[in-house]
Amino acid sequence: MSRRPDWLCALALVLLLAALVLPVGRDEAGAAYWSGQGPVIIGLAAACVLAGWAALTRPQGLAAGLTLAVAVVLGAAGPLALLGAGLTLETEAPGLWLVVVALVCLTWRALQLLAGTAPNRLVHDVLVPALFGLWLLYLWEVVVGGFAIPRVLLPGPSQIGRVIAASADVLAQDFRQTFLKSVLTGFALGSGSGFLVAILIDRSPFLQRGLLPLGALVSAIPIVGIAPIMVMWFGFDWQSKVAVIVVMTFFPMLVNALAGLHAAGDMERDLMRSYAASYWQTLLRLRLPNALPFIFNALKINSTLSLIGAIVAEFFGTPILGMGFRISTEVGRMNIEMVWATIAVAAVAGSLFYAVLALGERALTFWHPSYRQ
Amino acid sequence: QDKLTLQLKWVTQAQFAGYYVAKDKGFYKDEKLDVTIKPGGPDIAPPQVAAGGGADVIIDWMPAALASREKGVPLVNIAQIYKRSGMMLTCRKDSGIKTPADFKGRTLGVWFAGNEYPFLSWMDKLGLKTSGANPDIKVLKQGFNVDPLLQKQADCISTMTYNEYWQVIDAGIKPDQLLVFKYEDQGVATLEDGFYTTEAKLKDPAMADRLARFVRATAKGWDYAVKNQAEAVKIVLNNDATGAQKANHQTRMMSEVAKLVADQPKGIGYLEPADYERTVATLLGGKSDPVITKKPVGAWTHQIIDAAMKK
Amino acid sequence: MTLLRSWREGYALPLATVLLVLLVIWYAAAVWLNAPQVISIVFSDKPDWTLRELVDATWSMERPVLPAPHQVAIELYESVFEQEITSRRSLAYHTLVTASSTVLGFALGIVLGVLLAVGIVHVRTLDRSLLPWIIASQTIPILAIAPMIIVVLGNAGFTGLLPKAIISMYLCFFPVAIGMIKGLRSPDPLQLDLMRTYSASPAQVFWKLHSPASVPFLFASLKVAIGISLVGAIVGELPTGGQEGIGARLLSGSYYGQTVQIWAALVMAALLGMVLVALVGLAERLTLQRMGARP
Amino acid sequence: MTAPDARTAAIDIRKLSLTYHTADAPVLALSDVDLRVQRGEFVSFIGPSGCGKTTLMRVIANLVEPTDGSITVNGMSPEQARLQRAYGYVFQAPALYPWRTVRRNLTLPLEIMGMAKAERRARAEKYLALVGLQGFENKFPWQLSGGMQQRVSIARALGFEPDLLLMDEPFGALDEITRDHLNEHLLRLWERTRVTVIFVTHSISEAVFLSNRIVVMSPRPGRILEVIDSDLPPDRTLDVRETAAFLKIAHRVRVALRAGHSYDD
Amino acid sequence: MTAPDARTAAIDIRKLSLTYHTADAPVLALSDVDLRVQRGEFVSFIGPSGCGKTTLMRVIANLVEPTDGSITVNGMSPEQARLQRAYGYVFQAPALYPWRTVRRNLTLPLEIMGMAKAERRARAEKYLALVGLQGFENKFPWQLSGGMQQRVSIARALGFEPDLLLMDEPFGALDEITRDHLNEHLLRLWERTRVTVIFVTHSISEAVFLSNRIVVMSPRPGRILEVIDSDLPPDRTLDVRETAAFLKIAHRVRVALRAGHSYDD
Ligand SMILES: Nc1ncnc2c1ncn2[C@@H]1O[C@H](COP(=O)(O)OP(=O)(O)OP(=O)(O)O)[C@@H](O)[C@H]1O
Ligand SMILES: Nc1ncnc2c1ncn2[C@@H]1O[C@H](COP(=O)(O)OP(=O)(O)OP(=O)(O)O)[C@@H](O)[C@H]1O
Ligand SMILES: Cc1ncc(C[n+]2csc(CCO)c2C)c(N)n1
Ligand SMILES: [Mg+2]
Ligand SMILES: [Mg+2]
Repeated sequence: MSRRPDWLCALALVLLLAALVLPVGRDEAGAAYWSGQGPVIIGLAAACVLAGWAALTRPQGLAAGLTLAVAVVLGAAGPLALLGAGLTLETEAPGLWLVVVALVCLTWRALQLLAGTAPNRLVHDVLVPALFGLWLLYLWEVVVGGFAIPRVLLPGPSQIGRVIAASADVLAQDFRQTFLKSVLTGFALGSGSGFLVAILIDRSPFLQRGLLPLGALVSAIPIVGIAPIMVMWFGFDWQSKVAVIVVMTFFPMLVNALAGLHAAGDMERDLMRSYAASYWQTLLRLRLPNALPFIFNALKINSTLSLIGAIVAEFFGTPILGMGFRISTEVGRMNIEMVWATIAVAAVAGSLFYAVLALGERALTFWHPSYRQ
Repeated sequence: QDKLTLQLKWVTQAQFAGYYVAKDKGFYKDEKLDVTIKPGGPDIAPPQVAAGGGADVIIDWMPAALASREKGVPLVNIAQIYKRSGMMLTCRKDSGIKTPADFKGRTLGVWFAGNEYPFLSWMDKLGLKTSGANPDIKVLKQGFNVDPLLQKQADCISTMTYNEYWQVIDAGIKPDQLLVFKYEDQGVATLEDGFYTTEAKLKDPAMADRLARFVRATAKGWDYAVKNQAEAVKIVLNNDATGAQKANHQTRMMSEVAKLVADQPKGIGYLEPADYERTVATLLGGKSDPVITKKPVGAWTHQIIDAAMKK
Repeated sequence: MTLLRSWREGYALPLATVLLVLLVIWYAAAVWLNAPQVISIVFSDKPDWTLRELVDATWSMERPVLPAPHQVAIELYESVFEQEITSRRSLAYHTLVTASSTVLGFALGIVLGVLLAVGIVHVRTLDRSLLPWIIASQTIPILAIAPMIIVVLGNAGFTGLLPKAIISMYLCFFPVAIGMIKGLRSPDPLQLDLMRTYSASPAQVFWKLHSPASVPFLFASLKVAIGISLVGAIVGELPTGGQEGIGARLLSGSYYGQTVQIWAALVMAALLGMVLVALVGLAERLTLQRMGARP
Repeated sequence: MTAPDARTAAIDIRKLSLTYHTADAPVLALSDVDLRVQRGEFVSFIGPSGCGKTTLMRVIANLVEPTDGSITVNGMSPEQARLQRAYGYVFQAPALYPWRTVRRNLTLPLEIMGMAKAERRARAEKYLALVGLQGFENKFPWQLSGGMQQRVSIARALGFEPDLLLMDEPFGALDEITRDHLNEHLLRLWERTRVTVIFVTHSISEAVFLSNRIVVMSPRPGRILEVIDSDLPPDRTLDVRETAAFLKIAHRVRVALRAGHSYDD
Repeated sequence: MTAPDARTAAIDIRKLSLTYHTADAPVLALSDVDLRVQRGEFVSFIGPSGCGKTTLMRVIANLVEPTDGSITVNGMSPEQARLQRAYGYVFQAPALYPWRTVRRNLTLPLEIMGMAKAERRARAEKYLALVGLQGFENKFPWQLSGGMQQRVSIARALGFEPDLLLMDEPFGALDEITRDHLNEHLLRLWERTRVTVIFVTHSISEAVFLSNRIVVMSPRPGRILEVIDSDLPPDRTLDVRETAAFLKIAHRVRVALRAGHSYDD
């Protein structure tokens, strides 16, 4: 373990110290300083001490990473307190922005330490991305607040969070309409029919050669064009959304499933042939298992496509609920927080959907080389 | 020349003929203005553009502007272009609807994105619930066109006197197969196309001067458009970037729009405080789902129009 | 003889057959879907219509629910060949507008995707912390925030091509980044060890090993990305329905109930997509050929 | 099935030729091959890379059709033989299915043939023991070393007890010691069961050690250059490789091989 | 560089051990290895699969750090030796870059070392001729047979004329005839240049044929079981393999190997 100082932490320390003597905003009385901001100065001092400690001793490992993360949290309270203090910030607050830059440095080092620890699913797959995500939200909040960006252009995460809490019932209603009714049904129908057709035309190279280029053509059609037509054909309610999703998800599944069915190696097939196995035996015992990674690939693509499809289709006509409806109407009502709240719900739902599929994939295709160490 | 940006509420069409005419005929230039007209679209919210500084003046409907004002965008009406409302509900006769009382249990198409406020207060006035567990009427978020009526997915849809109504007619339905309820006649009319700008801009004397010249030239533009409708339509078509507008439709729109602009003895753009009060009363009338919760203060000014009239 | 075989084993015959079947279904569907309106509106004062008249009427409506194929073909022909290419009424003009923002967005997406991939492959912290959020970013319905992007960028003075290109970029950087990450990680340990035995510098390892190894993966994702980029450009044209591009045509067609125009724009979008994918495929073939790929 | 006294030959190949039709020029892989293998024989094929050994195996297994000439397997056409599941084929690579455990890989052909579950399990036990892999039943293929995988593949082919065993370089990927070990095992097994074995190898000493007869093939187009008989004692062990008799046969094979080899592979 | 008279040894390994730390249990790959190789020697390593031969090579090449013990290469630490580009490494597989032509694969190390273009081309000509691949300069790797690819890889390692050549089963993937052919070539080359060669093989006869000294290793954890000297005539040809002297050494190697082998790979 070398004892050269850690320049990144040293830089953070210097920035923090410099910030302590610079103004952090302006009120009627003139420039304000950290010293006048009450107890948050203690957090900043603690962050300084920890940054100095890290700069000098170059600590390694999980504990050090967590300690630096704590330093960041302690320091981060300062800028947040300023946002609510009624000061003019923007360019009047170099002390505020220096602290933010210093915290960026410290966060980076903390993430580096955590990411570099011994393999650990909890730390690497959950803790590090979660910290990073929280950090992005924090920066968003500070920048939006600090630069006084109009709420109707971009609200901060805290405002969005408040709206999520206050409108939970409306969001839940929209979620039920869009996700549970449209997305899940459309996803199941589109992926399912794509898979069935793949099995059906698997034995006909003729149909495959006819249908696959057509698939390329259809996937080149932007869904936004299909949505108004489907609304016209299938009405306003969730049925037309399902139709849009089916059109969008059918071909990715067809193409992937066909590729997967043909992915078995020559030798693996010859083995089945040498056993004089029937078509269905070969399908069930060789080709379907072999196609699973491809099928999951399509399912993952389809999960994001179907969410997008449902929301877009709702732009073109819907009963007065649903996530797409909410987004498009609340923009008109200047209720931008509600728009972002709905987007947040969509993103969380989409990520969870994706994660569930990824876990399923891991469980069913555990044998695939990409999952082996 | 002073630069000025105008954000429209919708795509280029005869609804906005006056502005295009003023630009093309050089009325703005005469006032030493270099005006940029930004077309809108279904998902462009003009107040958002104004809040972000993307436009100096926007065209919007008063309900939406007042709602935005409550949401923290300090919009002020500086001129009211349309005297009357062109909104109506168009129903098929074969649906059996004869009076607004028959709406109960029906499916009605409504535009959202800020256009739904007058409808909601109308339904409130009729005592019909539009949301909640057991709504009295089924509301559809009406899309971009009149298909729901043609395909009988809705019993009535929202139309403008100058636009969608004629699309229904073009689709082959005869006027006598239709029944229209004009918002004007139902006493729920609210003010439509007007100029709005932000309080900050109004405080700047240079900008206020620019706006006054703009309003003056615009009035001239509308006056010219109403008097030379064929030429105005041609100008609109020339400015349509999509190339999708049809001359016959725009001609009809021009003549309908002319009726909405007409009849302003104090000059085009003069906001009658009484009209404003009526709009506010209608909006505040909504009990279940109020559009605005309290009487707005400072939401309009005659400062600009007065300056414009002076010269 | 070979011609016969290529006809039998190639794509021409199957594709033609499938297309023919599709065409028949399409015509039938046009009758099926349009008949109710024809009966209730066109024939409302002509109750003694015959089937023949009904079919004719459903295939020639001005505002059909589903236009017949020949109507779309005629509309395409008229709007492409019977207009000046610079005219706003020319579909070719709008296609060019969309194509240019697609290409710009595609280029931006490549740059962003490649930069992210290089960062993620070389910086472990980025790999652990950023990658999950890149996946999450794609679950945000871009279509929902497209209008806001257009407005915000418009306020910052960017109008026209750039805002649309940014939306394209947001959609298409993802496949590029994912493919590139795969590609940059594709060299096997042996190929890396070889570089180590030469004590090559990190830059040399990158330029002589990682980047050439990633090229096939990059092209595979580019073919996906260009299609997505087109969708992005069209989505970017929707909120400002009053301006140019295929998206604007779709929207105005939809707004004025001109179904035929919508379908023509749709077909045009699909054709544009195919041409763009084919161009990327061509670039792929040429590049990989120069890099010694098997034919 | 003890002695090569059966009336029909296990394999009878006459004037067999095979041309692969590829995009550019057709490839003549086998030309005018004549060969007769008695039941219970152990015949090795040796020849330079690309000379058509695998192709010949695949013709026997009815995985590819000859262009010309005739062939019978156990007196039937290769297709009939395949449909009767008359042979077990060990490919050059293990060709195990990664999603099946060792046991379920082994019972795959038995499942396809419709054998009852209890019997399948018993068979699996028996043949896993034979190749020394007891205790690995529930492992997945990728959890085994290359040599162990190859042994699973051999056990799978033996498991349904075919009359005819086709083995294409089964030990190619193994180190010399493991290979020696398996060579001895295979020889013992063959002595016990006297199935017919067709064996492809690149190793001269392996061929000499295992076989009754060694077929030396020429480079493309594959022809039979020479068939060399071997009469080493049946109960030979690996030490036989240092005897003069062994070396003499090995030398004959080497000379025959070199005669046909062109050196520029 | 003609005779092994240099003051420092080419390689000096003392009490070297290496443990791989894996997710589950640590793997002791090398244990207490002691070895000294003089400049100009040809030393072969032989041992069962997984015994640590490759690991030892990689330690010498500074591709992995030993856990314990010391090692010098040409009197320096392996890292210094690597940074001075003191050795050429031929991996078990050809490890050619598929997007580079034969010539550009050959000049890759020269490019990295910053050699001028004209000189690089000259070197490439020379070493391609040495391995008999003139005329293939502009082919891509997949257009060559396995043996030709391996020869390119050998030419690449020779091309920058290192003092020390590390070769890890370079002929493992070739058929016996081609292998013999390349064995003879390598021997001639070594006689001419007298570079130090460290050579890993699974083939006893290859080891005996090529080397001065044969190091026999035990199964994991890799230890040196025996070091066997070979004193076959320097101008030997392949026929030497049938002489008694050869067979005696080969037998000694085989016995040593078998002693350490546990049979369950
Ligand atoms: N499917 C095919 N299409 C075209 N040519 C083929 C095909 N399979 C094999 N060949 C060619 O036929 C010849 C014989 O191939 P085969 O695989 O039988 O050789 P082999 O003797 O088994 O070689 P090896 O020892 O390398 O396994 C080779 O030249 C090969 O290139
Ligand atoms: N990166 C690694 N991580 C963990 N264990 C390893 C690693 N590399 C090698 N080993 C283990 O170290 C031991 C020695 O491996 P090594 O590759 O040196 O064997 P080898 O003698 O070269 O074998 P072969 O003849 O099969 O090439 C083996 O048991 C192997 O499983
Ligand atoms: C989502 C949405 N759909 C349709 C309209 C149509 N519309 C209602 S009023 C009006 C005239 C604008 O002043 C137009 C075109 C809209 N605004 N928003
Ligand atoms: Mg073969
Ligand atoms: Mg090795």
